Amino acid sequence: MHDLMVKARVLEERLIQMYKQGHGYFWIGGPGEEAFNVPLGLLMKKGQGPAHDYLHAHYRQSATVLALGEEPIGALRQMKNTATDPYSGGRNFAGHFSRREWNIAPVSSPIEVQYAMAPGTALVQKRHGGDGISIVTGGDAGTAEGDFASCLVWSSRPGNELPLLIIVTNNKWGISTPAETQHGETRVSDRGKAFNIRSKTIDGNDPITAYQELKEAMEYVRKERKPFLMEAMVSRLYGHSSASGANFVGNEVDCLAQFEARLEKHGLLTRQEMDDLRNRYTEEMAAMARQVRDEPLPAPETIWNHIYAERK
Amino acid sequence: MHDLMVKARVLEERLIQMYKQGHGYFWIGGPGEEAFNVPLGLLMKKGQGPAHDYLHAHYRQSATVLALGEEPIGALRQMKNTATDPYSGGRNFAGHFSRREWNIAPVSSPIEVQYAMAPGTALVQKRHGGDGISIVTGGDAGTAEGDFASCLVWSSRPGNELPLLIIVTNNKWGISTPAETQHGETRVSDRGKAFNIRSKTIDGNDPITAYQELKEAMEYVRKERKPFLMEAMVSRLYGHSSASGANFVGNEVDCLAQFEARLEKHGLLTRQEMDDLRNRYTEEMAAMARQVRDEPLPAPETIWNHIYAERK
Amino acid sequence: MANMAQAVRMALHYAEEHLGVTDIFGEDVGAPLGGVFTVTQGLKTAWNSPLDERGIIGTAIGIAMAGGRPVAEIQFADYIYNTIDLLKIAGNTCWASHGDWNLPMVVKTPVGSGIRGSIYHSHSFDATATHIPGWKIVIPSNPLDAYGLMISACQELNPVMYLEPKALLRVKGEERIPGEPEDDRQLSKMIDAPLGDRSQWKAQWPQLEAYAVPIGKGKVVREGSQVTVVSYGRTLPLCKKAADELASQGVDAEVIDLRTLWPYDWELIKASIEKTGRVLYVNEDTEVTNFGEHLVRRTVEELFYKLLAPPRLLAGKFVPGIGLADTLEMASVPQQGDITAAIHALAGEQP
Amino acid sequence: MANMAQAVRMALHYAEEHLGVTDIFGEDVGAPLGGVFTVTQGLKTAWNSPLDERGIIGTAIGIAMAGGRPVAEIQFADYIYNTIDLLKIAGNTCWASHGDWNLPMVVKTPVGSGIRGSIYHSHSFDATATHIPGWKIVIPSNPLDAYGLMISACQELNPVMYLEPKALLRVKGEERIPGEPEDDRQLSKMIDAPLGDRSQWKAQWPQLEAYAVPIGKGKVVREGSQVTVVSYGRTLPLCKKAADELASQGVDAEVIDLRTLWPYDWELIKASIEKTGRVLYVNEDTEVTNFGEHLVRRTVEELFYKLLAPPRLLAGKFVPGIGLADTLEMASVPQQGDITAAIHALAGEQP
Ligand SMILES: Cc1ncc(C[n+]2csc(CCOP(=O)(O)OP(=O)(O)O)c2C)c(N)n1
Ligand SMILES: Cc1ncc(C[n+]2csc(CCOP(=O)(O)OP(=O)(O)O)c2C)c(N)n1
Ligand SMILES: [Mg+2]
Ligand SMILES: [Mg+2]
Repeated sequence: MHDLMVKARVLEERLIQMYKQGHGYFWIGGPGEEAFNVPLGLLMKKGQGPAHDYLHAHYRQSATVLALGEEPIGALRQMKNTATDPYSGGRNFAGHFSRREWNIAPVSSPIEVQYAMAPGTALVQKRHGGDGISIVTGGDAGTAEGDFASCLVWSSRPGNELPLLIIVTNNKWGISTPAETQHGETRVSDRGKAFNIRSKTIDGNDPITAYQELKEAMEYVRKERKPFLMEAMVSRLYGHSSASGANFVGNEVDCLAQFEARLEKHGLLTRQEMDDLRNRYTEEMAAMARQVRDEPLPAPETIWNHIYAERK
Repeated sequence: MHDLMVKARVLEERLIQMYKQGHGYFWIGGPGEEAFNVPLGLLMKKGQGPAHDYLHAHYRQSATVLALGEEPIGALRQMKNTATDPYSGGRNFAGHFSRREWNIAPVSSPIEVQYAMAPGTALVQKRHGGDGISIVTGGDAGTAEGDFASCLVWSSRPGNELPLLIIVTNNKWGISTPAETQHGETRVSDRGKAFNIRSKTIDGNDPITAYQELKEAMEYVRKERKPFLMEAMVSRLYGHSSASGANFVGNEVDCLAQFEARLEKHGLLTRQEMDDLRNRYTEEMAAMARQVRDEPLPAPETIWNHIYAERK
Repeated sequence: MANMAQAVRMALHYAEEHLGVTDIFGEDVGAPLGGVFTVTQGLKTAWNSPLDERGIIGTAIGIAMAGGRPVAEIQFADYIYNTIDLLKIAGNTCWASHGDWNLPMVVKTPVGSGIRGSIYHSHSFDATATHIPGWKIVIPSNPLDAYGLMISACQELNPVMYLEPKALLRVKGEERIPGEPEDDRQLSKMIDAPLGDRSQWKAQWPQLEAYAVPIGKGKVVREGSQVTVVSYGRTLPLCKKAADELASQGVDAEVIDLRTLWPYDWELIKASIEKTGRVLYVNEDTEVTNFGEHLVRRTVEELFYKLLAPPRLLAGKFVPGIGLADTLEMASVPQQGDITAAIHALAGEQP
Repeated sequence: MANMAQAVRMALHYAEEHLGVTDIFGEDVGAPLGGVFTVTQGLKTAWNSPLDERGIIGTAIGIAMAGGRPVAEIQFADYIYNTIDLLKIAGNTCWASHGDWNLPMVVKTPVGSGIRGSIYHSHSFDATATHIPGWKIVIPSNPLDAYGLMISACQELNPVMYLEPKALLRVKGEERIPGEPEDDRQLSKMIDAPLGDRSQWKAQWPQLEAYAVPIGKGKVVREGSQVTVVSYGRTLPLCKKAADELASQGVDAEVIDLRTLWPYDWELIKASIEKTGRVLYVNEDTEVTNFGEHLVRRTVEELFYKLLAPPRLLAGKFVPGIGLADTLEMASVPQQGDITAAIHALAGEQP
């Protein structure tokens, strides 16, 4: 888990670096959410089709995708919008993953629409049987969109409850707007209770808590075939995106630093070991970034590709 | 109160009659909601501008409008889509009231959009001071639209709570779809609680209860300048609309019959008096319907009028 | 013959049985009502959704992602306008994911005037729909095409917008649907839900046959040499009728039923205009930034020097709604007389 | 000179002070950010809304109903598509209530390409907006017009859609805004929020003067005799530049900045086409059911016999999005070279 957290952090830092060096137009991502996103990926049932888990992800989900086993170079390619970008062929922003083979639905920039779609995959899974579930994630500010409510409504219809894990990663910000100015709810998770959806707010900065809580929630959803609403309190360590500078923010809990302090204290890893790990990843990704830098952009005429799927 | 309930019922029955006789293309309205809608109108602070109450109404609100003092002939004119229709000039369906002079916002056919607009008038009222409030009403099925959630979000922002009475008239149907198949909530009003909005479900079939509950809720909203969510259980006595036949439905509580039984039992009115009242209204409205029948339709070229407001 | 509502219903039944359709859903789409226009009565996969258009389109996308084949209904096109962002997403998902995901889903919705639907049951959707990339868009003008287009829609790998001209839903066809019984009353008895209690009712489906109208193919419904008229949906039969009537006045009009709005049958239109030198486009959406204007643009772009007169558009007036009163509806969208007059004028137009 | 972001900001300040604007709101519109493009920094009535576009438009309607004067922002036009139904309602409220209610409200939103915004920060909105009746729609191409159009918008009795070409927001003007200080750095010091802590900062507004660009009036930005070029927004300066360059090659193009898309200045366009006989419409929205196609239709409808060549449209490619990579953006929407080539070709076109 620690390894993946480091890997994800280093990946995001590399992406930010690429942006700052002019190797990409825009960065957005998930540094500060690793403690929650890594366990999420580890606990997912990976594979294609309704027997496996679907992920309708937010744009801060790199750690989940790495935990699922994805190679980091894809994210770098997307950052550099090269033709080799495996998620969008150089078309979409960083953090906009998509991998059908693993049921990762394409991340879409419009906030919250994934909450309107997730009931659809969950519905097929309910009918399909087995223990595959759908998972949807998004931010706190986005819950103001009607689609969040739609998700609660559609997943809790009596007799048609859906196996859907509804996640809100609450970093207490929507770009520059503090959550406490916009939310009348005591907790976002309270909104699930009105629908008789099992709901909980957890500390998403602690990977152990996150793992246990996610495990429990997922077991409930898998077995009961009913929705669960989880709010995870997380941090936004580099601000909203490159639009707000992408600089490290001092005053938020850094889940990785906190976890490492604990690991060190309990003698599970030494500072040296952790530094080595980080250095190794840093070098690896720097090398990848150099590789990606020379890869070609998509050709102009490729704009016409994939407008429609065709029968092969 | 009883007088207005009878008047409203007779009006709706006349409108249905007009539809059945071919003097109108479509009927929709509020028979079965009089016990709730009459007190609502009586308790409103009638007038123009933010010092008075705004009504963002559902299409079943004739009794409220009559209780505010409106002449019933306007509704007949709209039914017959004559040029004299005071609400839309023959353009809109029956039940689509509008009267700026009394802060009655135009009823719009799209379900639930009024819930997205009502925070706007309430916001102006909050800033204006005084005790004017906004009132928004709509059906139970419509609460599945995101706009209902938007209304809860926008009216409960910390420090910016709005003087908005949010009403849901729950008749347990959305056209042909029974509420219990679509609502995971135990009560629709539970949704307010998540936002720390004072919320209550009441018996909307009893005019005394409705009056008292509305009075209390309105006083809270007027004084505290905070939202209140009220769910009123009501009946749909002639089905959804003319599209479903507009025939009397036997198996729902008839608030008027129930109230009249009570009035009779307590010796407040005799059956004879009540029959006379009903007959008088029936005759009056039949006469109005005859009058309206001969009024001209709007001229074709009037489609170009009022696309824009112009400075006078 | 079956009417269009029955035809779509039969196509959906066929699609449930043979094409893998898994979910036919929307507001009041399931039992007991089976749709406000009876189109989905008796279908085994039909179900009632919450009153939430965004949820309907979103769920359809999700079902398609997970390998289902949804046919989602928006009760009236008038109520689809809060979902345009989702329709755009459905249309760009394949492209944005560089071909990784495709969404085999159908959205059906009744469009247009003709039932005194007032401001909110009269909207057309062709202009808005054709501005959204990534969709295929079809609109039948008769029951047989309605049947064949729905079958094609349910075989598509991509999102298909299926527009139902509501004025034509109860109009019977002139051609029999393959498998449809000879007797209309018998058909009605078999597949129309009874009045009153329907809890025990089940449809008796006829032995339907595959019949696909290919997406992208228009149809010449009347051959002519002097002027080309291109239309679809509610106005198509009016164009046909106008052309038939004008024949006696020496005007020989060719009438094309576009049937698919995107990708449309330009070859068919072009060949006809090359023959006639005159073209009138007719639809009932409001006329500013109207799909017919695209067709006009394409016409002048490619055929300008072959035209004998300017290409014309007859469409709905640019007013905020179609008023309820008969007078208002008649004045707002093309009626028989307007169409006849427009064809007549164009056929005789000289510089 | 002020850039367009500063110009709009100053107009909004003027409108708060003199035109009764009560609420400037939307996502991140208030302090501390003052808008993702800095347009609303330091404004006294600016506030941050929930992340809910439907709530933003709905609330603007409500505020206008209750006698306020809102300027609502949708952070990017790309995120306005879940509100089309509400925009339609705003546009039909006066008409549907037979003149009872009017809605003096402004919706502003950044549009278009030019900042490598990828699929969801590059959308144009002119095609969709012009299909919605009841709105007035403006789009400036320089800071002075941006100032004058916003002032007119805030004086309107009806809903106004104010489109901000995001590629031009940081471009300085060539004409001074009445009241603007001489020195740009001084202006910046006065009205641009500082980096870092802004909690104590207040804007120092210059003594601004009333200056209104009337809604409905276009402007000839370059006179010419051989070909008319009509554009607006991001592509307008490119058209002007192309025309200037082509002059040396003997092509004399007239360039019109439409400025208002609805109701647009047809008289200006018409007079120009009557002079030149050739017209090119340029915009960057996708080209199917595009507002430029409306203009083409109007052109052939009224001026067919005066045309020396077909009216042409140069617009965005009909693809599901503008890809992030430079190569993709360049290939998707008109660039300088495309425009120059199109004018050149049209000027020389012979049957
Ligand atoms: C529908 C929509 N509106 C606006 C935006 C612009 N935008 C991008 S991120 C963001 C804030 C999101 O905040 P939150 O939901 O809390 O997620 P976070 O970024 O904090 O993880 C906004 C307003 C958008 N992408 N989509
Ligand atoms: C946005 C929208 N979708 C669909 C419709 C069609 N429609 C009209 S009334 C109705 C049911 C409304 O049910 P409810 O909200 O419970 O109100 P009720 O009619 O029961 O009072 C529907 C689906 C509509 N008018 N608007
Ligand atoms: Mg957040
Ligand atoms: Mg109801």
